[in-house]
Amino acid sequence: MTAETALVVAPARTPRRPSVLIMLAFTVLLIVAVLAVFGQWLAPQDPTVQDPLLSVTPPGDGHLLGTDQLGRDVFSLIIAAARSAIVGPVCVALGCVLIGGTLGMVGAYFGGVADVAVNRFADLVYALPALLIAIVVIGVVDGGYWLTAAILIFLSTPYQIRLCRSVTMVQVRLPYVDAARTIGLTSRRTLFRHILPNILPTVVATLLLDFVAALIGYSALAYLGLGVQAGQPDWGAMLAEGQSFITVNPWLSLAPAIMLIATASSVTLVGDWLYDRLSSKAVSR
Amino acid sequence: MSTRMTAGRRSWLCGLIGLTLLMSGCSSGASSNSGPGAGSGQAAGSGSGPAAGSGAAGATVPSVNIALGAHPNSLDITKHFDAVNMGTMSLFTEPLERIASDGSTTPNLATKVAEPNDTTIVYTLRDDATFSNGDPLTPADVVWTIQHVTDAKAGAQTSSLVKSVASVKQTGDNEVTVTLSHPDPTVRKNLSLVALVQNAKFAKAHASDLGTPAAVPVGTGPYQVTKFGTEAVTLTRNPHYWGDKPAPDAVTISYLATDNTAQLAMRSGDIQGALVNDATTLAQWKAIGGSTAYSSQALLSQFLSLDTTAAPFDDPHVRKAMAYAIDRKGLLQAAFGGNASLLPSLMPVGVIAPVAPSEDAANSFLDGLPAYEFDMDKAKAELAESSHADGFAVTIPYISEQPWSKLTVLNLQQNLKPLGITVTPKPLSSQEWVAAVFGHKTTSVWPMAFAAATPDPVGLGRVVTEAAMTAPGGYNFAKWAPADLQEPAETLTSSVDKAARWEAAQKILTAIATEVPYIPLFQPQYNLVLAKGFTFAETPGIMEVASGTWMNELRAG
Amino acid sequence: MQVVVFIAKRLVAMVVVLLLVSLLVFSLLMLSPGSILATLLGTQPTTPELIHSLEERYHLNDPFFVQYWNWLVNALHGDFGQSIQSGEDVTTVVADRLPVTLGLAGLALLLVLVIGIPAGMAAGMRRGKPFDRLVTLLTIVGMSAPVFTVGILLIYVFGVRFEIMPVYGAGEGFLGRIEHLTLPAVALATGLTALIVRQTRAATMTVMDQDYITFARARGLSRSRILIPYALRNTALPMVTAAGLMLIGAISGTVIIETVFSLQGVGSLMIESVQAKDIPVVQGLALFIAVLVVVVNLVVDLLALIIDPRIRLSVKG
Amino acid sequence: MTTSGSDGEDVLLEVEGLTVTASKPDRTLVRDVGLRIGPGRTLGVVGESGSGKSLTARSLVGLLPAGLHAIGSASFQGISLLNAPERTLRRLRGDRISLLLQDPFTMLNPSQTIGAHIGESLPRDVRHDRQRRSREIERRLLEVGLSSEVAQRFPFQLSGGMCQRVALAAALASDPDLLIADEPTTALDVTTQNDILRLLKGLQEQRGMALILITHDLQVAFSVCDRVQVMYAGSVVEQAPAAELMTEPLHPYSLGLLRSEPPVDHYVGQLNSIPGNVPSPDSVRHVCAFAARCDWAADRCRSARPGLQTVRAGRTSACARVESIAEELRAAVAEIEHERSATPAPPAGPPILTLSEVRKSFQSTGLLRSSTRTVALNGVSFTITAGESLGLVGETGSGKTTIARSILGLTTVDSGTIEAGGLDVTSYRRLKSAERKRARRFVQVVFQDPYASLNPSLTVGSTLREVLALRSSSAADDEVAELLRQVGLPGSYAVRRPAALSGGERQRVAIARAVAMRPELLICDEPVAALDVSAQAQVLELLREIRRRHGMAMLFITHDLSVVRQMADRVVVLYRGEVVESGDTGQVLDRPAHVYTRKLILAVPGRGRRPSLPAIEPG
Repeated sequence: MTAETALVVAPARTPRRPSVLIMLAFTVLLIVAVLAVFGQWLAPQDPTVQDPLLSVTPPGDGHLLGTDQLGRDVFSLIIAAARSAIVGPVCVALGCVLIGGTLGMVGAYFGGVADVAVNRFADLVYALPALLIAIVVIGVVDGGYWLTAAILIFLSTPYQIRLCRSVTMVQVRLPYVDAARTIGLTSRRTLFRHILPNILPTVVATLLLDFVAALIGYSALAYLGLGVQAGQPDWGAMLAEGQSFITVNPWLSLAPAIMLIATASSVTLVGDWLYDRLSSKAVSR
Repeated sequence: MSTRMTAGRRSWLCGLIGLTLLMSGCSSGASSNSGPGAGSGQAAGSGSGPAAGSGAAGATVPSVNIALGAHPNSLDITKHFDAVNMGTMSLFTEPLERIASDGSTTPNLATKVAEPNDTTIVYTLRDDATFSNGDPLTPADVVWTIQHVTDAKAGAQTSSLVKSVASVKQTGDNEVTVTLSHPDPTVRKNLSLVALVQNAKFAKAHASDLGTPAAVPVGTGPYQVTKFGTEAVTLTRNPHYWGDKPAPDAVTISYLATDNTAQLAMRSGDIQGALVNDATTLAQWKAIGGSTAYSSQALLSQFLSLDTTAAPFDDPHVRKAMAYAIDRKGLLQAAFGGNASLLPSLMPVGVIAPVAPSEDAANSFLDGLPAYEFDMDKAKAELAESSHADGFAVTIPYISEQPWSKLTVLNLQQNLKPLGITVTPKPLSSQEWVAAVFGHKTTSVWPMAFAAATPDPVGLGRVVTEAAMTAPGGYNFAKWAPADLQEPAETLTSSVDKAARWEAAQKILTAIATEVPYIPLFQPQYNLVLAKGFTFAETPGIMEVASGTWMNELRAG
Repeated sequence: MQVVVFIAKRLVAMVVVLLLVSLLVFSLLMLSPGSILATLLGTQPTTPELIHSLEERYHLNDPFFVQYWNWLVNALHGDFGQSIQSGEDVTTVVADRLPVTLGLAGLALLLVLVIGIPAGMAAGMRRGKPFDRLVTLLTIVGMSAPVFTVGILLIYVFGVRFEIMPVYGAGEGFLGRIEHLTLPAVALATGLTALIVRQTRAATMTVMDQDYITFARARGLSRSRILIPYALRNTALPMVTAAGLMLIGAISGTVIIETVFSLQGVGSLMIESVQAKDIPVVQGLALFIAVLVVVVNLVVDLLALIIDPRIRLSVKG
Repeated sequence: MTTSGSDGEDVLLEVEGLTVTASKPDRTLVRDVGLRIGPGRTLGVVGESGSGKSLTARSLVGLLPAGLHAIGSASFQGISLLNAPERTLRRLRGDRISLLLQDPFTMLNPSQTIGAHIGESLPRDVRHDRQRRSREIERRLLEVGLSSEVAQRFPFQLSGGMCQRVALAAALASDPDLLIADEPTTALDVTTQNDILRLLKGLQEQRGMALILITHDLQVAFSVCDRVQVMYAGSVVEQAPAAELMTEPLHPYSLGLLRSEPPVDHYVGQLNSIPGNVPSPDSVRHVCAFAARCDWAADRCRSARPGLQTVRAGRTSACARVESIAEELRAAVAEIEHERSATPAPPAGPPILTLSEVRKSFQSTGLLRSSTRTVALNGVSFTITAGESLGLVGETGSGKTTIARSILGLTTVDSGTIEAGGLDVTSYRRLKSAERKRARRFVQVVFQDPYASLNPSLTVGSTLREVLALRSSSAADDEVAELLRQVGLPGSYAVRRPAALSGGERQRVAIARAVAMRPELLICDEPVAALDVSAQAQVLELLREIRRRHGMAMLFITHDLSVVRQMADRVVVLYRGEVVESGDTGQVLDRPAHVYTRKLILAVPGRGRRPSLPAIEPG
């Protein structure tokens, strides 16, 4: 679930050349990315066009995957929903990495009260079932898409802080950092010019894993009817709607399920591969 | 907060019965003419037709499992007052009188009910009724029960319905007298609905946990509760029951949140009957081999109210544009699978027919009202005439547990987009919805659903007269109270002259149709499905479902 | 004994966490829109008298901290109050729902342990072999697939397509319960198993790379000797820590799975109660979960003491 | 059972044509290695890092890291070892062949007691009898010089030396015929190293066990082994009896190794070293591996790969020109002995660094226990005068590095004062920013680990430019080139990243970085400890040269007395955070006053080039 556990346990061995599987994962990602950006122009039908009289029909004429309750084309909705699936999680991942990365680095480098405070906070969040908290908070404060992003950032940043803190800690103990300090570089320069480039590979890999975590979180909330505005095409929300109609048009729930699994698995696969590559590069000095 | 957790059946029924009672609450002071039965029963389905005959048939059924949408929080009606609970409670507790779907009452635990004056009701109790624990029914039990359901201080949810009750006394060996603080023609019906008589001794011994699994009320009904679990209530026969035995030896009420799971359960033979929550699934229910569906129109109105005091809906053209922009026929299919009717006016015909000369007259009046068929050109034209020709943005809430409201809002969102009107759908849980209704915190467009318990248009009066901002629990959501309608409204609520009331109703409905403070949408039906091998002797009406007497009509066959 | 001191310290920290959690939940619920009154009133029209009596009865007009204090004092006496919806004791409400959730969690945990650890160790020892690659791929898919998507696929395949497994309710009796909870447990276990396989695999790989394994092999120790006191014993610590974190994460998964399969468990109770603003129940549940979390952490620490002599002996001094 | 070799001698293990390759990417790591050892004999395998000595050892017990494969033939008492089924090997391991590894701390199972380690390796019948088992464990512990209470302890409760003894006891628990010890003393302090070597030698002799000792240190091999074979870039370059190799190497590389070791007993004016770096085995597939670094290399050395040839009985060499240069090699060895130079006079000047009564302790908090304090410095005082080189000597944990870090402001002492260049630098935090800048310029440092002291993500050029920019605002590229030239690297190295540099080259860059600041005091914290012998001498010589050129003072921190002899004017000996002795280098090393200093000196392997080990009283 979390970026950190995934990274910590990532096998750091045998640099792999991109296998068929990795290429496949990249292809899936490329498709999803293209759909997220150009989806509305690529969809065979306008996903917003309703035809309530054609409510929930199985795949058939003109509707590759059938229709939903308002008679919208499921195939086109799946395409249109790629944006909702990508944008929020990307923002969460970026936000997480930026905030968590900065706090983790600064905490590891300077230590002190702030570091302890940030760490205790991370301890607390570690001990909480994050999704449950998100459900309660978003439910209670009636959060929308962006508020959900903020809450997910808040809840997953501690993992990022921990991770960045630990990788920075490793670097801070290395003599090159001492060397930078002894020649009298400012802390900021030491941090950003010397330490940052060395932890960047890890950070980039965690970015992808954060994305997966956010994708899962977002879609779970959407499945529960939270965080995504009604009417906005979204895989999690479609799946929830489709569950009631699984005997009439199973694709209404199966298609988003498959898309979610494919997207998340592909990103994890690529993240894993990237981490392997980057870390093995770092090992072979 | 809107979640799937409670999506489903419970709130549909909750809205149904709750607002049914709501309407009867607002009919206080009005004469209650019983009209023709609301929604004559009609059976449909693939199974064999209903068996003839009434009363208990000889053949018993070992046990039936009936699926409802959600489990009751409490088996004490003062703590949880809604259809699910009523249906369950009525299997083991009984009222003094029973009301039929047409509003008429028949004696039950009371053999005779007298109203010597406007403020006194005298119940004569039957002497052969015995509680399931063997205690005989005494007037003290009835006194305690009525005090219990009228006890506002203890927070009884039922108390507001029977607030005119001033005192309850035993006035004879088998006689209980209820004294009212003021004349109230609805209180007798309401009492027969909520005063489900309990064993007072038991109830007093369990004052704090009455209604919980640890202390399920003891009643005189045909069954007694043997297990009140989180997923089901199990009932077996009350050996001391005084009346005709219903067919099933044992009844289990299972709570299955979604139609899907309930269908799968019926397919596998785990349940024998279900109250359908989502009408779109009716076709799937019927597809279950050997099942029979029983449908009946409910006295329920689903509509949108528009706040006529604030921009942009203070402009009638905008309101009409909205009315034209809803594809009601399509939505009927999408939200109900076609298993509902379009609402011709704010009230279903069954509610206004009692004051009309005839049902045909009522229908032809309704047919003559201005209709707002789905027509985007007209919508565009209306908007062009308004002061908001360029469009505007509006947030429209929907009740997440009620698909019709969500689908309507989504339909509006899509259809209004080309007109420059941006609609933001906002989910509400039914809890939030109810809280907003009673707290008068509704927004400019508000989805509404309410129903009449008694077939009488008395509620219309309050709809147009209540000063929305000041009356908690009122119904003037549109904040629309034209001066020229105040008199007809008064006539409707206080007159006994049927013709005058018909005229008043016509006036108000015509004004509503022309001014469009409310956009009528749908009139749903309720659907009961029985599995292969089970039928109803007679299709139960809404009141039979609510009062649990429908179990008497269940037959094997 | 320092172990006692350690546990005492942990218990104090636990109390602090519990106080924080309860205060947090309490304020969150107080701040949220909608009101307790609406729940208490049901769908009935109100009268000022009724409202007043309810406010009186539930102390709704007291200042926030007074309300919280009252709750806290009662809770300290073991009285978590009654559900606003049903009037039942909160403990009873929770206890009623617990068996389903525990059954689900237990079954899932069993699957995770029985499949996850052996698969992870086997993969870790066969690094780079086809078996390892297959396991790795499966774990990636398993940990990436949101729990409800797995649930829906299982429902479709087993409940709709082939109709061979029950996909609703919790079932009656022991066997019935197992039959009904199998699919939800599989759905819940998928992600967790993937994680534990990954953890075990990584831990095994790390340990197998250690000098002490090489040295043990160089001394000709038997395979089982190397597997248990060497490999398993030394992978246990990181795995116990990971398992603790996972158990906490699994609580969220339970909520979703109970929804997907319409199970009447603690998770769905949580959602219902939040919705109905049934504050005593939500508070009780939040505390229950917080206690669970703290206990899991405590157990993890105590297990660490047992597993790792370094920690254990430093306790003794 | 032993087999007889071709020369009639008994042979326990015979290896021929051993080649170790890696798949993915395809690389050869060990090429065509032969090896032979008789029962009860000792063989030293000596080589620098990357020579393939450890892989050779591992392949013999079938414990190569994943992805590596061995081909060739290895026969142990008639059993073929290479590619033998795991079952066969498992029966052999422990019982017949045992392996001892380098790091005593990682070799033992952290979650198992010492007793269990030894017990699990005992013969089956002993293992299953509780009484015999514990008696046997006690006996084995006693054999390696440990008391019986140790059996209940866990590895982390023991010192490195004790762990190595335990490991030795465990490795010998099944009484093997052959013990392969892979750098068994490298990770240990010099005094401990000496104890372990003596123990190892003693046990080998007592048991009549064969021993293959793998080490990078020729003197260690000489002190224990009958025969030594030298490996270079994956191949064997020379085999010889230890005594002969010491005085008469038959390969230029062996000579290079001998010459590269700085002597501990006298000062040498010019430190010898082997120029260049160790090549990868694959890059020298068709040439003499050493040709590129060899003074005697001829065309024939670069046209074909010379094989190992027998020069005379018991002597083989892989030098193609061995016949013609044998005399020169012998002469060069003799020269080492005579290469004594007078110790340069220490410069006299004002003190530029003064430490007085410096104390520092560290707090460590465990997961469960309350914190414990470890005293690192307990009232240390000394001074360095301008241009002087001060050697700071001590073993692990003596507080050497803490002193360096305190002077550099990387850590702050608890009490006492540090004065550097006229500034009180006891606490860098309290310095004004201009003062801090001055302090930074006054003192610079070269760290021990060449792999981590350079930022891997910056090129050599940008690392140096950064320093130059701090010193003066206009840093030019030619200044970078000049710096590189000063440390003996071509200017083209400016665009390289550290990953493309060898250890010695990185240390040169680190020196350039320090020198670029033109400090008055240069702290060298074990600058050569992590380098191969041949690179060590290069770097030491470079440091001497830098000091001569810039006249800077030096604080030379090391555990190695021979390095001190070559690099320091004065010596301060640290023991457990206290200065136990100080004085001129010659005086301290030749006439040590303190018992600890004496112990240090006696422990130096190959001290005075005496082949036998000195007897040292423990204490």
